[in-house]
Amino acid sequence: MAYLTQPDYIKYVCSCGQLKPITNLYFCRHCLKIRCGFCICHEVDSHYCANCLENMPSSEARLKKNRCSSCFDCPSCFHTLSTRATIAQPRQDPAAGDAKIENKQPKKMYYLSCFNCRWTSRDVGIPDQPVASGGWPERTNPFAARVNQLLDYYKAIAQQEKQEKLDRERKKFAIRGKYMNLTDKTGLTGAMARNIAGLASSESSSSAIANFVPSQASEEVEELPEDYHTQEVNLKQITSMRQRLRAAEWQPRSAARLQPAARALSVKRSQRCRACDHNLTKPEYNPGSVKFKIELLAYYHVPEVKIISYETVKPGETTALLLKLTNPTAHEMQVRLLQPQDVPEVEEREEPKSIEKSLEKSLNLEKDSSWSKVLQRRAALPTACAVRAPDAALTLAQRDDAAEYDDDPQHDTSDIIMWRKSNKLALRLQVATAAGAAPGGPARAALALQYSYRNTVPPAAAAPAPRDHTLYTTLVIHLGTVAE
Amino acid sequence: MELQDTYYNKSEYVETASGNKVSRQTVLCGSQNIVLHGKVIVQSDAIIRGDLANVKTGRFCIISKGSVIRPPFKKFSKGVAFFPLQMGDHVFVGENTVVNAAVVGSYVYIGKNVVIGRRCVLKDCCMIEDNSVLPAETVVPSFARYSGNPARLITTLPEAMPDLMTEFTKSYYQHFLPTTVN
Amino acid sequence: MALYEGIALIQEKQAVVLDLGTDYTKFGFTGEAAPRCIIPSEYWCTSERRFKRVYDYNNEEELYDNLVHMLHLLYFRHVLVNPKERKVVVVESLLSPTMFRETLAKVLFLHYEVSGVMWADSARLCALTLGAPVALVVSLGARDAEVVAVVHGCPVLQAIQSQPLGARAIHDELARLLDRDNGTELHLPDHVLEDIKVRACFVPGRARALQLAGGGAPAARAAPYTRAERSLSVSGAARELAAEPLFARDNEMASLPDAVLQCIALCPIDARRELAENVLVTGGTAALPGLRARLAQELRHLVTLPPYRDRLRVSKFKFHTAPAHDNAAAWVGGALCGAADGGARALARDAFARERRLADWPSLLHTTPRTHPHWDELAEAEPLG
Amino acid sequence: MSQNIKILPGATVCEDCTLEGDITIGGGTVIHPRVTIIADGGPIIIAEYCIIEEYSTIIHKKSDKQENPPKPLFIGAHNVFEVGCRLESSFGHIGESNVFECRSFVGVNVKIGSGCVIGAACNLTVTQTLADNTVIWGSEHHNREALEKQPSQLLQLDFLSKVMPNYHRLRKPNVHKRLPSRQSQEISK
Repeated sequence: MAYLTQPDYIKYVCSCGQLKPITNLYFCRHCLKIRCGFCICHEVDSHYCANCLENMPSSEARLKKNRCSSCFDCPSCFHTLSTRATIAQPRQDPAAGDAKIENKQPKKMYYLSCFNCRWTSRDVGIPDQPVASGGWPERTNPFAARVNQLLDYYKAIAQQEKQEKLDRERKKFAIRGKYMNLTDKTGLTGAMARNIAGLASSESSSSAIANFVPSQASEEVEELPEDYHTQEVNLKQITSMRQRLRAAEWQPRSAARLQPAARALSVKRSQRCRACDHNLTKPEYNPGSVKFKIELLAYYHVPEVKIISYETVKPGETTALLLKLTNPTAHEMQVRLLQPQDVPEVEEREEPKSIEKSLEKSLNLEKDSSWSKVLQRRAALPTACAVRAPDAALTLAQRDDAAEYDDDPQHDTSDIIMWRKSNKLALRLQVATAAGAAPGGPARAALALQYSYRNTVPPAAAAPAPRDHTLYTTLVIHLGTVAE
Repeated sequence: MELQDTYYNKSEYVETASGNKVSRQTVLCGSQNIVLHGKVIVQSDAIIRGDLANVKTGRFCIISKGSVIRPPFKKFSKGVAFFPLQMGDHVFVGENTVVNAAVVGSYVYIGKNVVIGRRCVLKDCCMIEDNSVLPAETVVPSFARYSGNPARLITTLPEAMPDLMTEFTKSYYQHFLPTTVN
Repeated sequence: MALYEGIALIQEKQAVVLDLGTDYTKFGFTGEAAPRCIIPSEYWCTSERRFKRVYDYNNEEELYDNLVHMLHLLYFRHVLVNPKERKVVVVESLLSPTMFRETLAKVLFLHYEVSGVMWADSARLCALTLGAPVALVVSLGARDAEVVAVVHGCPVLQAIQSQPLGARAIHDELARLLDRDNGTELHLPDHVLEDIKVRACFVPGRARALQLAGGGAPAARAAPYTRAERSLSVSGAARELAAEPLFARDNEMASLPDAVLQCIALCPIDARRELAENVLVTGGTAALPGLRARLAQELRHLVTLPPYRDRLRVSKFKFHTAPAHDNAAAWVGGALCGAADGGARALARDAFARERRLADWPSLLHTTPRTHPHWDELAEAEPLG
Repeated sequence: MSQNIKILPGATVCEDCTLEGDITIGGGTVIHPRVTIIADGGPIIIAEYCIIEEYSTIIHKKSDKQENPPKPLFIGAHNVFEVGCRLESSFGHIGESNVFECRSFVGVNVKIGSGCVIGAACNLTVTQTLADNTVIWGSEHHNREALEKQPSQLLQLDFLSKVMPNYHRLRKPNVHKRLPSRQSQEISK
């Protein structure tokens, strides 16, 4: 939790070169590599409303334009509106006079109200509704009709153009303009332009084309009234930019034209490793659930390093640093501290590809390598400070939920191990800072870990993969600023 | 960074059999209606209004200094009712925070100087940053990180949030120690 | 055949239209009449713990990261669809920097694995919303005012005019006026200036503007404006005069009406009258009350003065109204364009993977006709991959 | 300082409160525990049916140009002071049916009408006058005008005055005649 409230003191180097705290990293058990939100593929898993926590099938969500059918947002402050009931007094309308005999039973009527800014649906004159669940007036986009006309028109042109092209090909008569012009590049083609231009269009069969009326320009431009500058201004009555943009289809200028907006849905995402297409996380379908069907987080697989305390770093001096290592896995772990430059290049150890794999790769050529080249970055590792890593293998016990109640840590006699407690280990290390480190600059040190990892994925029947692996990870430790 | 030890005056705090540590400087109104489910820390000047309705917390909750836990009311056509306030396990409530929620799930972090409006529902695994204000009847979904006044979703939380909160509240409890002198 | 095509169109995932503006991003689906969302072009940067604007970048890598985060926000928070295997229509300015385009292409193709991207310039898309053969598109953005003549679906490249007369120019002037009238340096943040502009400012007519400049007109009503940290008075002058920089003429003739007239003057002579009679003013800034009317008045006045009087011989100006809100006109054009041909003209991912280059009009590689002898010379010099 | 606290019958005032100076608490008003009311610069008169919740602070500050006799700070009826709000207004008069939401702050130079809502955690320090039915919310102090006054909290007061005596030690009402509450109505008109 400290991860969320404190700055990130320790950042791990992701396989794509980004530096991230361990909580934001994933661990692909199939590639045995650390992944982060930047280098994995996100997918929409399920749609739900974050207010009423109801799931909505994605087909329905598409139909409803990703809006919840029962929840509304306040158009004024964007808080969720609450439905409130009132008892409507059957009004005696003198104007109606001899109207039908109303039943005098008080009727429950509902209106929407915002608890934050006190906006109510009555503010803009929306009549109260007899049912709680809605029936709130729906508005249509004022431009929808015209846009649909245009759409039909252009579709007809595109269709016609395609037909012409087919005809031309049939005639084996390739007319290709001498110059490839801009219209070829991005959409409008000659036929389209010709049509727009009103030039002799080849027999326009479609009624959409024939009946289309282009927009008419007018000399009149809507002018402000002469006395606009002397009119009273009430800024409360004019909507802000955010209020307008929330209703992108209407963009009302007057606050009196704000309308409740159906609440936008949210999604649960599943995440996938791009290299092997295996899921890294997959949430449960239930919107209220915080559980995952698949949850391959670095936090559960990679030894966690935390700073216990550190001395202020000074140029040219050696200062103390206390670290805590935690083994999150259910297996004993051997950890060795290394200098980052001692980590063997992972790329070189390309595993022999199976025939299917290489076949698959050759089939979709553009997929396999192109993205990684762009995403792959070298993390700039700091060099000013160095952690003196003793060359000793440290054994971290497996996680044991029962052991946490053993309160007293065992004090080890070793000179670098301070104490040991279940799956945790406190280390006493030295940080050597270069004499040339700029005072006032950030003090950062890089450290690499070599750790043994037991893969619990059931191996594929064909190839019994080794279960125990030796993995490496590099991390950057932030030690405040360099002192004077 | 590891949590540092927090020391308290031994004479100020009462420790119950279930491990709750409650300051004597708090106002626990209607204490018969307040259930703290064990290993809960209630620090000085916190107010829990059990007189209005039942207040229940789970295990490993931390109620910091000066915060007010207050069951919310709702108006009905025939009167007013105060709703019981339920809080899950591993919840942290920061200093000077006002919680008027109906439900606070488990693994929830509420920063300091926060106002949680009436009848809000905070689902499991969410975080409200310092100085935020949640207007009444807000529903905060899981893994959401809210901030601002009025608070809005700014980003999502890591999937390991339950473990992070568990670790945080447990180590807070472990590092909440009586002063050794006296 | 048509039926078969229809099925193919249905099976094709509905493409999205992206208009990544300097201040606001418009995003939604093709074939729809309005974007699904119009949001500030910024995202929450977790490492820096603040909102970061997409256009704040120093190098390509930073831009790449900004775009990745922004698109993540758009896809997963707003339109809620998978970007993978879905086409995108990108609405861009003709003057969009190459580095920005190429980085956006990389992000879309390589990071989000979209199946195709259709690059379309905003001027032509605006013209598309009219259905008129000739249009003079005056688009007032956050930073620049661009004037592009679109003649029969083709932008007249040599006539493009661009001046830094967008929302920023108005904000700067507004800040200056507010400082002057409140007697202190207020240092108002951008979003406050925008809010004051949007809610209080307007553009007076030409007659009144002249009166104001002569000092012989009573000021407009002031509006009190209270914020968390201070309360200030938005004077009548600040309300009226904030947009004056757009119309201020100097020797360089860099005002907005000048840009419009120069654009017309640079167009083929037979298109000029048509252009003047088919003006479309769009862009978010065009929504300022009175701006269109003022521009019309200024144009009608300026055209009677030298040098335009002799060069243009245009007497009438006519204005179009796009079937969209000002800030979304180009987007709606993109939605029409993307829906009309079903994305057939999009640049496919495999094509991009092979070429790693976008077609662009200033690039000779893409504008030299295939039959030109240069190609042969080039092939001899170094064989292209 | 003269301690002169007048509690009218029907008021529910918890003992665990800091009340200093010349304070009058109207009938039907409920004061929760840990409330601070300090009448430093003159008397404070709280009309009937107000709710003052935990950790709220109402201070009538001494000012330089003190009138003699000191002007009272009059707080109209049906005001709700939510948890942790602070009021330092020295305009001598707060209208009625206002809501001061949790942790809000109203500084000395703010004049408040009736039916206003000061949103949670809003710090009003800038000199301003809130017209009736103004609603302020958010860190940017967005404001709008509500259609009608905030509904009264009579039902809640009813509940509180029934329940609170069971759990809290209360201060006893010490004034038995009704104070001229007509004055409040006149001003608010």
